[in-house]
Amino acid sequence: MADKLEELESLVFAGKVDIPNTYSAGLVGSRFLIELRDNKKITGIKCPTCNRVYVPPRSTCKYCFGKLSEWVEVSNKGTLLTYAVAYQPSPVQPVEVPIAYGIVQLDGADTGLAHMLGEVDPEQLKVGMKVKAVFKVKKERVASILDIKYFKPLG
Amino acid sequence: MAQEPSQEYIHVAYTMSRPYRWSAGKYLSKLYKEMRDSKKLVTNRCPKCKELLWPPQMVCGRCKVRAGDDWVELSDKGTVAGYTYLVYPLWDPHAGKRVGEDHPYATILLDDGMYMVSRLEEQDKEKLKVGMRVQAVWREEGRGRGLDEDILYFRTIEQ
Amino acid sequence: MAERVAIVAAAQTKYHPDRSDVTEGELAYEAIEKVLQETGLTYADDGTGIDSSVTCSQDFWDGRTMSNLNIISYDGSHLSCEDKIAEDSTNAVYCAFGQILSGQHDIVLVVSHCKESQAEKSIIENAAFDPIFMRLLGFDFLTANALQATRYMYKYGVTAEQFAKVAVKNRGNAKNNPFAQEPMDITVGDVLRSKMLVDPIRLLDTKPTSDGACAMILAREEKARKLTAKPVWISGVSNCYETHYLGDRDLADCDALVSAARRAYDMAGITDPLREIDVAEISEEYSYQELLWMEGLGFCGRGEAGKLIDAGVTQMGGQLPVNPSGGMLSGNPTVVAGMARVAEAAQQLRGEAGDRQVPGAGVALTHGVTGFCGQHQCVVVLSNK
Amino acid sequence: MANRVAIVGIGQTYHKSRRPDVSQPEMANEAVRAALADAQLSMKDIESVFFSNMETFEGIYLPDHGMADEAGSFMKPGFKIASGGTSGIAAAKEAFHFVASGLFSIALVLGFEKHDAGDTTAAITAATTLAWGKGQARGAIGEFAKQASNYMKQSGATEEHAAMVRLKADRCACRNPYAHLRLGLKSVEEILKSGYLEWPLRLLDFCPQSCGACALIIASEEEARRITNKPVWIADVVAVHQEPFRAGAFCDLDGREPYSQDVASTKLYKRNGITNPRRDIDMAEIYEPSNWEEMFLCEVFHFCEENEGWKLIEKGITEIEGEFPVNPSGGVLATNPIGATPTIRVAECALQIRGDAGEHQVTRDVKTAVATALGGPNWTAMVLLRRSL
Repeated sequence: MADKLEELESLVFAGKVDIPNTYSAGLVGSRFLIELRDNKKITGIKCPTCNRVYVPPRSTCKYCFGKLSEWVEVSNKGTLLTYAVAYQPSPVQPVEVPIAYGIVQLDGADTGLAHMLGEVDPEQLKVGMKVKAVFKVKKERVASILDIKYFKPLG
Repeated sequence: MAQEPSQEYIHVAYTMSRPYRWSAGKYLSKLYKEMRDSKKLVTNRCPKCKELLWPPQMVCGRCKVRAGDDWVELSDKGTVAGYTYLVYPLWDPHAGKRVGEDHPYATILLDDGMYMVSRLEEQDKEKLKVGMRVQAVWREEGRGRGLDEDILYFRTIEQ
Repeated sequence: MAERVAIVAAAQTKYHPDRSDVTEGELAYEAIEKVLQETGLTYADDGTGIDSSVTCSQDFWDGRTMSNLNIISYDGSHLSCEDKIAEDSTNAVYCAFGQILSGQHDIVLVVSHCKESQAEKSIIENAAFDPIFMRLLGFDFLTANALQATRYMYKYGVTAEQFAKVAVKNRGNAKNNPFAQEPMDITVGDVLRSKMLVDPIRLLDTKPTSDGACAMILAREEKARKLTAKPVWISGVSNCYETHYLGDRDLADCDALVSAARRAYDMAGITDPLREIDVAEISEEYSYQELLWMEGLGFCGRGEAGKLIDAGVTQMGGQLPVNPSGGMLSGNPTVVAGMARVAEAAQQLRGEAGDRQVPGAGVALTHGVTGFCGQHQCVVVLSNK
Repeated sequence: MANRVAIVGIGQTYHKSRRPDVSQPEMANEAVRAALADAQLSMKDIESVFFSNMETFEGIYLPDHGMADEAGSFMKPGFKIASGGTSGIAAAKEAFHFVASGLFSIALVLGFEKHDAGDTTAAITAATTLAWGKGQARGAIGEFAKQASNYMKQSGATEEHAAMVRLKADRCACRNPYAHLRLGLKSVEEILKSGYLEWPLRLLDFCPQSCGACALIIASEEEARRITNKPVWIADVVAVHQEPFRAGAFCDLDGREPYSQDVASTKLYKRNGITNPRRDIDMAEIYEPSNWEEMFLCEVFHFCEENEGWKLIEKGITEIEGEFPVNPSGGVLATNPIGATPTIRVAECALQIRGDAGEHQVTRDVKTAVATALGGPNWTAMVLLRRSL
């Protein structure tokens, strides 16, 4: 045992943690995703007490803790609340960089929906601009948030 | 939108393997290198309670003092303290797949008094006994990849 | 609260881009050993020593379920009490504070560790996003925070130059901090010319990959006075959860921080933070965050933090030096960052901060954040009186 | 002196293998609503929320952040505990500290786990890394299989005794509408026919993977007396952790190392004037991942003498009608959403003390009960509950 501990180089073990996951969308999430897939419609859920329409929908209102069940269809058009353009690639991105991300407040909703932006020059992006949802074609829609391909500038 | 809630439930399947680079630190590395280069188990001794630590480490958990650099070679013989064998292959998060195991595996009380989990060479379940004497069978070319790699399994030896 | 709780010792490792020479436990022990030596304490639950430990780490960063498995021997909790918090480590300080005030424990060791170098940041951070509506879009904290930065600039007219000034100030301050990882002499131009990662965030607006650990010992007043001549009192502390969905709130505001700060200030009896606080250590993982969090902390009105940096209020020698340590931008690991802030502030209040000392500092504000866009905020107010 | 602290609200979900009808936050929400209904409080009354969950089971980093709306923690203080299997009591322990200290008057504890999102055994195996421990653990199953073979050898217990424990658990679970596995098992023989997972641990010897959540509302004395006429007092809490591989985790044959259960319970009993646990405590809800473990745990918690845990089941002492009921809820053998499992132990003890356990209310009057958690490499957390202080 000749090596002095302080002179010893530590071994490093490269590996991974790899456990597949499957997430239940639940009743509310499923209904939202099915509407995307089957009808290209974006739906929200309304709190009758607070008079807010939530997109994405959820089953509890964070302000009054009421149970939510009143579905409303919101427009597939809305206003860009903020944006960012990713130039840095990462393993979690669904498409190639650059990716423009945005938060869109759809007409009829009181919250914004985070998604990607497309068919737009990043230089042209502006908070407040009008955008609309572009859906994937029917056979590519699988009841996923990615059934919306991205939002693109209106007009 | 007055229809009844859908009964179809959506699941989002998501697999994202997370890569890591785990360091063994100097103390474990010393053990692994001795295993690789000399087919020897070694560990360090606490300067206060004089007990052998296992695995080798920087601090004695019992005495809460730095354990230092007092190394001892260990016997690779021991006694089976408990054993079990896998019936269904289980998901191995480090392999990212289901992995079966041909060999039973056991907690072995090494002759120097520490516990070690390893495979047993003996595959005949009738011959497995708590209390049986075993000795490490070393991989011919050491890999320095830890206990599980450089010790193939423990072989039954005479009392 | 009849009782008071003090920090009696605090220590950090030097922060480093890659500590693959040590395990997490060995890394943590570098800091733990210092506080044990400083106080002469050992672990004992008979009233004579440390009677509990609170550790803070994240399973996803350590790459193992139960990341506290690594450090049981090192934090002294073998056959004794340990609790593991899984937020930023300011919350571990908060937890230990509660344990002591409850009468359950007298002296608590608080430890946090993280080795960012051993894991893939974007994959871990992506797993924090709701798996149904957000995760598949490929968000990590950098992209989500960039959305916040854009919104902040839009709503209040804060500029990229002002963000860059934070990066310049903090990396410059780091030159006086022996624990800092990346002290730098840079200009606003350097920041604005650095690589664009996610517009509007550039490379020098972000912190480097960092490994490190922090340890401190908290004690109730009676014990604290025996352990040190320079106790640093926790005079106010609170934390707060924000809503998860990015579009549920105006990202240019940080209501959870406002709420956490209000409760901490009430406890500490602070009514005018800018006037009453002498030094602030704020967790700014991105340069824009120092400005946004300053607004949440009530140092100025909403949208006014840009003016404070322009006026030099937050630089060394200004009315309120912010991050004399160099902050997160100069290199702290996530999880550990909050405790690094507390440890730095404790040194300030003991007058032991060396070249980065703020003269006469008596009251310090420290802050920790967990998650993207300020999902969870924690505020700790410290005082040396 | 610190404030007295009581449990004033208890809620749990129904526990199932799969819950496609709810997302993880929605599942947790069910327990929160149940606890609020039990306490007749609204979310506005809750000042802080303490979470218990283990991220790797569901592969969600910072899961508490994703459910701020559903857990009611939005704009409230709190944090998450993640100390493995003990988390669900550790979170209650922190809530106890924060209320006892006067920092909060009313706090919520929320334990949850949605095991249908991942692979539980794999996630437990991931407690090891390639650098140390690979091959040390085949999830919890391997550990408890070894523990079982040890216990058999050491105590003289037989597979029949283990089967009797499972039979008791199932009889109890069948009386508890919230329990996950309610199999209607009829005989020891039926259990001995179930296949081995890992010898000598049979499929029916081991706990299931459940989706579920459990919430507790914890209040200061002043608030507790206002909220309910049946407060359940938290007399004391304790946690003891242990170095992972020193004692070979679950089998220390030469007895050099004390067990964390022994250290924790000795401390808890001493602090609370309990000299004879079997006499001074009326029942226990313990975290027994396997029926073998239940027999062993009864010994290290000092409910009986060493190597006599199996005699408790043989003599019917731990039955619902027995002298010292253990896990009248059906226990972990019936229901195991890991982040919630210890929280459920506390909840079930509190229900028994209140006399509100319904069909599975034990025969004897419960004035004092102990809830325990088991996690990591044999870590222990305990809560002592009393009807009056």
